[in-house]
Amino acid sequence: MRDKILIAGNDAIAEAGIRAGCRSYFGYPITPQNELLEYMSAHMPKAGGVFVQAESEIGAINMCYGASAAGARTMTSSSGPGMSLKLEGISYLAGSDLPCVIVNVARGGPGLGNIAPGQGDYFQATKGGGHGDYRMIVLAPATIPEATELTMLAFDLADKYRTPVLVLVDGVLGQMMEPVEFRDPVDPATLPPKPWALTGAQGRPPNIVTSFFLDPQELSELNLKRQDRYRRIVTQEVRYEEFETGDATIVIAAYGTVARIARTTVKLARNEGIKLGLLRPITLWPFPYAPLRALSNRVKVILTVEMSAGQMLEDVRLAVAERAETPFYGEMGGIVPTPRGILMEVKKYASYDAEDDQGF
Amino acid sequence: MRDKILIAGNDAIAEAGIRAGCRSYFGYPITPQNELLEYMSAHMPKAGGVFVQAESEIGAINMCYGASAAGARTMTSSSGPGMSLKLEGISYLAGSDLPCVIVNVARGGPGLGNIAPGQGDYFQATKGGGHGDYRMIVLAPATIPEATELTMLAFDLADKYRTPVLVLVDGVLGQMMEPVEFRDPVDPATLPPKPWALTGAQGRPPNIVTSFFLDPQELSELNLKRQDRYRRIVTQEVRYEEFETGDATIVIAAYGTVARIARTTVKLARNEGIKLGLLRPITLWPFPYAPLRALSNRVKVILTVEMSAGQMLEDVRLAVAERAETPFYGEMGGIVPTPRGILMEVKKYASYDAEDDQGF
Amino acid sequence: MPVMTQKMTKVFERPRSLADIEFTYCPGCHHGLITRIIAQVIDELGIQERTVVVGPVGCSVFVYQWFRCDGIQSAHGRACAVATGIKRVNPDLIVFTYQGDGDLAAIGTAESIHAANRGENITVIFINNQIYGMTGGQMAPTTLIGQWATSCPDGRDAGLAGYPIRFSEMVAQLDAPVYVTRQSLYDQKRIMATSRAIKKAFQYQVECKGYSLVEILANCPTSWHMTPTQANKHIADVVTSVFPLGDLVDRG
Amino acid sequence: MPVMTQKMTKVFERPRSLADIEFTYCPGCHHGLITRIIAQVIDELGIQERTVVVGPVGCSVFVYQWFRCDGIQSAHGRACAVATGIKRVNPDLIVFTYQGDGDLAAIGTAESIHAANRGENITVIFINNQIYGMTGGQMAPTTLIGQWATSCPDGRDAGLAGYPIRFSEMVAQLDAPVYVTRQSLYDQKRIMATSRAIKKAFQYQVECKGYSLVEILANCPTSWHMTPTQANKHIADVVTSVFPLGDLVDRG
Amino acid sequence: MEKSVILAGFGGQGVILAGKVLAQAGMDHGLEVTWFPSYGPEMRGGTANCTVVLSDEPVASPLADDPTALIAMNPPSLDKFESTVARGGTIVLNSSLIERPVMRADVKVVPIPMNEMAAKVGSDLVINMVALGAYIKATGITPLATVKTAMAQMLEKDGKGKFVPMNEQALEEGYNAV
Amino acid sequence: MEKSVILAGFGGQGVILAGKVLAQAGMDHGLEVTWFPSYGPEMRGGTANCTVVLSDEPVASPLADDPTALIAMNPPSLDKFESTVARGGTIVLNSSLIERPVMRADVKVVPIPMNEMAAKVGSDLVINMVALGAYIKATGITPLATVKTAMAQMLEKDGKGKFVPMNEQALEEGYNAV
Amino acid sequence: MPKGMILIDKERCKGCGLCIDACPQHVLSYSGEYNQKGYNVTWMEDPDRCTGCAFCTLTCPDVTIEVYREISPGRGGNNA
Amino acid sequence: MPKGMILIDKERCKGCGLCIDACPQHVLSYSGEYNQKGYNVTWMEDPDRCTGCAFCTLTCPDVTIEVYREISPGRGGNNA
Ligand SMILES: Cc1ncc(C[n+]2csc(CCOP(=O)(O)OP(=O)(O)O)c2C)c(N)n1
Ligand SMILES: Cc1ncc(C[n+]2csc(CCOP(=O)(O)OP(=O)(O)O)c2C)c(N)n1
Ligand code: SF4
Ligand code: SF4
Ligand code: SF4
Ligand code: SF4
Ligand code: SF4
Ligand code: SF4
Ligand SMILES: [Mg+2]
Ligand SMILES: [Mg+2]
Repeated sequence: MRDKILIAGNDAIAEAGIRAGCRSYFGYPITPQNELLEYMSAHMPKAGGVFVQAESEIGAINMCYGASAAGARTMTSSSGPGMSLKLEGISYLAGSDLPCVIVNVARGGPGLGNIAPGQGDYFQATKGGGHGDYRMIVLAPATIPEATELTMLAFDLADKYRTPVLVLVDGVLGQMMEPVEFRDPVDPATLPPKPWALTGAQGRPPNIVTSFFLDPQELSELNLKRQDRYRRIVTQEVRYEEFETGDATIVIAAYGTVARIARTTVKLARNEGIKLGLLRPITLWPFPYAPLRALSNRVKVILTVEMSAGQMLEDVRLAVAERAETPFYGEMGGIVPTPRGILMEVKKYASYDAEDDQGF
Repeated sequence: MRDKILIAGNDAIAEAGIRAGCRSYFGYPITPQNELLEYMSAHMPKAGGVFVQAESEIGAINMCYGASAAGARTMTSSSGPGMSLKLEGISYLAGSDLPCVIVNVARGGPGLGNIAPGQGDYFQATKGGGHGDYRMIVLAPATIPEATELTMLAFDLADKYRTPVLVLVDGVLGQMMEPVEFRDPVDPATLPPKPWALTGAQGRPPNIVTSFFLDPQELSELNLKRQDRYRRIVTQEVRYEEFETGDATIVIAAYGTVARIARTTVKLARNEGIKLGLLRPITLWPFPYAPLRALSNRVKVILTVEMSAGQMLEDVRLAVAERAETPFYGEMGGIVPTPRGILMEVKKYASYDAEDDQGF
Repeated sequence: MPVMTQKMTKVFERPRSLADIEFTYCPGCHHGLITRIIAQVIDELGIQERTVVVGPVGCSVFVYQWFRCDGIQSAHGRACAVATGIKRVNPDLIVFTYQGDGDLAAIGTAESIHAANRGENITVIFINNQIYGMTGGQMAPTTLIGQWATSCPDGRDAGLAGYPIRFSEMVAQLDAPVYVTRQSLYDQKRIMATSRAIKKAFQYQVECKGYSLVEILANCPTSWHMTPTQANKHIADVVTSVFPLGDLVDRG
Repeated sequence: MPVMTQKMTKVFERPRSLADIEFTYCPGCHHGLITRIIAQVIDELGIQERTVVVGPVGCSVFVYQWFRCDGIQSAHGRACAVATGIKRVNPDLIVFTYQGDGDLAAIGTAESIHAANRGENITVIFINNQIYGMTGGQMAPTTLIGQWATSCPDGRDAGLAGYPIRFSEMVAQLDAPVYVTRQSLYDQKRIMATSRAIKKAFQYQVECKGYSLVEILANCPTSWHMTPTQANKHIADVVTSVFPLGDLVDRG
Repeated sequence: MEKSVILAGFGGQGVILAGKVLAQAGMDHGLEVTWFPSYGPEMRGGTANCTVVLSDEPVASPLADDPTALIAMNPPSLDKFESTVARGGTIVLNSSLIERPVMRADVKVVPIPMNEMAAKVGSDLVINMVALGAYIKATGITPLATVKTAMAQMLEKDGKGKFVPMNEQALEEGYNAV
Repeated sequence: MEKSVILAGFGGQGVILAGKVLAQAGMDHGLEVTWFPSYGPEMRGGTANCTVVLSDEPVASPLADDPTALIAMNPPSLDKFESTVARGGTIVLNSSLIERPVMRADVKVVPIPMNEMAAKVGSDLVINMVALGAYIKATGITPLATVKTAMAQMLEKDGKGKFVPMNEQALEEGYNAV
Repeated sequence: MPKGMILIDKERCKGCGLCIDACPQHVLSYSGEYNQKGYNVTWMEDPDRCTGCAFCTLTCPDVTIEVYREISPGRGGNNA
Repeated sequence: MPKGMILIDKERCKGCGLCIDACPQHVLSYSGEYNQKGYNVTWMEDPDRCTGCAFCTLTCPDVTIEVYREISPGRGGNNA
């Protein structure tokens, strides 16, 4: 079981779901996520689980809503247009305090866009694309081994906080193969019970799952409780990685595929004597404001790099609060930045940095 | 025609749409927006226009997509759950550079929530709830006369920038009646032509409306062009109102219904000697960062008040960049803050303010 | 009121599965009656402790409160998808949806049709009152030609808004459904027939036979601007001529 | 190649309405053939300058490029809603959608059914190849029982995934459609019949008669793992027995 | 000066219309006004209410947490809103249906046997105008004539012109009862 | 040391599998590897490609803007990728189909008549292994034995064990042709 | 001596009148009495004619009616 | 002397073989020649038998075939 195997991201995430004790998957095809659904169609039945190819992403997310309400670990996946269609359902999951793991293998947008990798769904993921006040935990792996770890974690967090959790990757991570050692599978029978689940009102009063509260006072109280829960998540679940930030004068902020590429940029830059570091948010929500804030007190430039027009950038700027420069380098439409391309961008600020250093 | 009439917000917005030369409306019932749709069902045919009650919000937004592509001024409206369902379509409109006016009469969320007024869809509206890199102009009136003005403006901006424009009100503004003097109607025949529209390839090469560009380079270029357009909007279209900010030491940031209530708070506060002001964003995107930034250099506290858990708050903090305190007061679930309720919140910081003043 | 004599025995009381809460429905609304019938069927089949009610958005949005069963509220139109999720992960549960015509036959068309086509082993109770009751009486896809509604103030015009959709007939075209029927409640006989139909639908589910759909021609006195008495007559005289009563499929 | 003699005349050339661009389809794919037929009908009816093609998502996502007509790409499944929007604001245009079975009969179920039920004066060309071609061969709602697909690797199991949906039969239950037909392309005779059916559907639109749907049983050699020749035989022998050919409604 | 009134009663008692008439009259009288209804499925419960605010400067909130007046047309309305009325405010109540006394000592109470008075005018349907007449007299907020005009205008717009005289009479009855 | 290779050809030429075999072999050889395919409807166009990166430290990008090698199995592949190959890199090309010369002077060119050699082994279907054999010889990236094992393992997993010998022979042919 | 009898929960009755229509014996009518919610509730205008057939309760949308019937040895249970 | 003749756009032909099946005269077959895209394109193996019936082109999904026919005074136009 602990063998290293070469596996594609989509397959690995699906396998990680099954190993996390998930026994129900509901999905709809969309590139570049298809293999995840296909893996589930082959392996879920073998694991004694449920696979349903829904009539649409709306069908799928609402099947998840039902399965989750019935107490099952459940999962769905999609990309761009399909993610948008799931948002009403996600808002319902959040509003009914239901756990669910959702995977977005992101592509180029807006509209139909294309099927190449993208990070233009950051806002949608982190600022509650759906209606109303809710948040989702958003996990953003940068490698396939990490994607398997975070997918398994996603199920635990979802159950713990009774909230939907999004695993956000892009077409690169979904499609590429990389060696992975899987963790041992979890036996669903050993998972903590869910006393709130719909299992039949036998020997207990009926359980109700709803997000509907006509009375403003009642809805307000539930929302406030949920916000408390969110605050707990913010305190306890921030995850990030710093790389070579110790003596850095410039730091790149990047997540997912871009972060793994930027790691190489850091090495290239250091070979050239540029003190470059990398801060990689692993949880996009809750966002690692504190470490970025700390960095912003001692570095001159925090360069955000995204495959988007600049979305995480807003969170970086919220953390930095103008204590450091916060330039942006972005690619869109499915163009994946290269280590050297990022380095060129870094150098624009490195000169500035060198200049400044002379002053001291 | 210039008579003052007592009219409900939903009716007034519908009427303003027709007066703006809009001759096609596609919608689906949802409280507290129903009267807008009903008004259209009665008055659009009389104006020689098209009214279709769609099978769903998804149907409606995609009918708008078609109508807009065919060159028509077009409109839809919804609330909460229905808005979430429209997001794929909105992303398509943005990705295909199509004008469209969308009205969100916002209610309590998340999930089914309730039908009472809310402002929990700010993120969805301003941070592109749908997938991919796009923005929408978001107009947030605080009174019904202003709602009619801004609705008419929305059509002009939508056509000018070829972008969807959202008019964001809440259940209070949708349901209440207030006296309105309408502007004269626009004759649709006098509107500028749309050479890109689908009118039949007669005497010209075919026009194509699409957001699909398989080649990353091509999609990237289109996205960059769109971002340029967005920058133009940011430069030219920011709208806001300041009230009693001249000598203020505390300023409330609030929009829509909350802003009209906060106006009274300002008066109450000033009666008690508290130098309170109000900054009211009228465009939520583009957001009035600059005036807030300017204020943040001279006031101590900018208190954001919303009917949400704190969404516009992030934009306020981006503008303020820790130059002033940025506390938050929010109500959720349909509870509408009162002038005195806000005043109580203000006073928490007013004492601080008075103390500080002594120091100078 | 007469005093009860010792010789009398109670022949009708509130079904046990019905919670002791007042309905939020308007006077005379058939939603309440249907709820009572379902509760009674649940009692009769002894399935209260394993039944899950999947509610819609519509006047019956609170349906999960009326039963002493587990319940869930679903997004407008998506009840059949929600029911699918529940039933698939726990086939021992008896799962039924309760949906209005706007919910099931407009926004929920895809979910309703495909749950039927997959032959999910669930029971769908479809309340066709030819109107959007909850949102204030707008046109539904089932609204009759010429019928007034707040979003067709001149009456439904087939040229502009099409025809009343016969959803059950469409579902009857599919291979999977085991029972599809249309019932009504306008008199005692129809009420009894509806009771039997609902019982059969649940019975089939208990026996794992598959998908069933019970459409019920219901009233909405409020939006129709009729008294409940007039509304019953309207159903008998007019509505049933557009939506014929009877079984469309019975493969039990 | 023989040299042309003066006595010969060109009897078939590329339809004028067909743009001079190569199709992106796989070898032998019926999508190309259907496109050619439509272009020819547009030529014959002389409507090229007022036709708008509404494309889907699917292998035919680029359909708007193939015609020398205005065109629009629509969100997956929503072509009928998009067509409604266009046609309603400009009834002089001839508007047709071109949709796969995933697009029209799965995700687009609600939009497809309700455009039909409203009787929109549009033409719907429905390419039923029993598979999701574009995304790599997943099961469609039309996939046959036992048929292999990447998301039913053991073949479609009716117990788990239901039955191949006969969408045209459902649409035929509605009152508004004027023409609903199912055609195929597996031999010369069927190709000609399909051409006539498409022409009739457009003709009815030109005459403002209302909604028409032409379902075409098409191949997907790639996802079926067959040669185009085998695929044609499969359609003739197997597919038509599940999806019977012929007119279902003709109220023209 | 800002005055706010909540009109509350059973669904059929016409409080929504009475509120509109008051708002229209206020507007005609040169005041700033807003009108805000209870809306949505609450109404299924059989009760309805609306809030009218009249002021000489722009109205802040069309809702009223502490209205300066309450028109309570049935018992549940009094139960629900009695405690919200501002000190020194006014409660006009329908003594035909409300038997219990008002608990508050700091408000002015105006009991009117609205059903009886409406019946006297000729129809249960005009109790809303009886109530409105009483209210404007009790608070002096707008002249009776303005309200009459506003009422007539509204009924005529709805094609119910023939009911104007009866409603006028009801307004007068209410007005004179205070 | 990071080596990247783009394998490109017609849909049926097996470049996707060849890339996977190479990645598996690299992994078995103790290297860090990634494999990344062209995906989606591009493939309808009749061409396919994938990128394999082999390195002794974690791989940054699985895409290669300037691959250290290109395996071009047909003319369009050479046209598309020739210019991207890094200076000093290697182009293994299928001289059976590619008639034009490589324009670049700064790369090593390894022309292999892949179709003919595959035909010699017994099937067009093994030209991918011919190409792979030539590539590993030309670049020395992994031993032939490791590649053979990886190939065998993959075919067996797919239930195509009976084709292993033929593919082995093809690998050898390619290897020996350089 | 009536064969049947019913009990109406007045506070739950919404005065819809459907039970009045349903009663084959014309036992029921509006009482003219209004409950707390303002509904004119029904009552047994002619209780002696009640057969305990339960038609009224089977029609009542608000499940407000309990029905009692004389024990007749020949017929068990009920048809409700 | 053949009655008909066709011209195949070789670079557009995808070698699907459907025209081969469609030709009632068995005129067509694979040429063994590969085009730039790698497809084995069809050709008129037996051109003399071509009647110009156009079955091939009416079947071709890639619209690669032009058809010519002898002018026969009795029959105008085409059935395409
Ligand atoms: C996505 C979404 N769209 C619209 C609504 C508003 N809505 C609530 S119920 C309803 C229709 C109710 O009609 P029906 O299903 O026929 O039920 P009825 O009230 O007639 O019993 C609508 C449109 C909603 N809650 N969610
Ligand atoms: C909302 C959304 N969901 C999913 C997809 C992915 N997708 C593209 S085409 C397609 C199905 C194509 O199948 P079909 O409609 O049968 O057309 P075909 O390719 O077979 O011609 C899917 C699921 C998408 N683009 N958008
Ligand atoms: S509005 Fe109609 S459907 Fe809704 S509760 Fe009232 S009568 Fe029943
Ligand atoms: S995948 Fe199938 S439907 Fe798509 S182009 Fe290829 S053969 Fe045609
Ligand atoms: S039980 Fe029968 S007879 Fe008695 S009141 Fe009811 S319906 Fe009438
Ligand atoms: S049917 Fe029920 S609610 Fe209606 S009047 Fe009779 S007892 Fe009252
Ligand atoms: S025209 Fe007819 S005879 Fe000639 S090649 Fe084509 S199909 Fe064969
Ligand atoms: S049908 Fe067309 S594409 Fe297919 S082989 Fe014949 S000429 Fe080529
Ligand atoms: Mg209804
Ligand atoms: Mg298909």
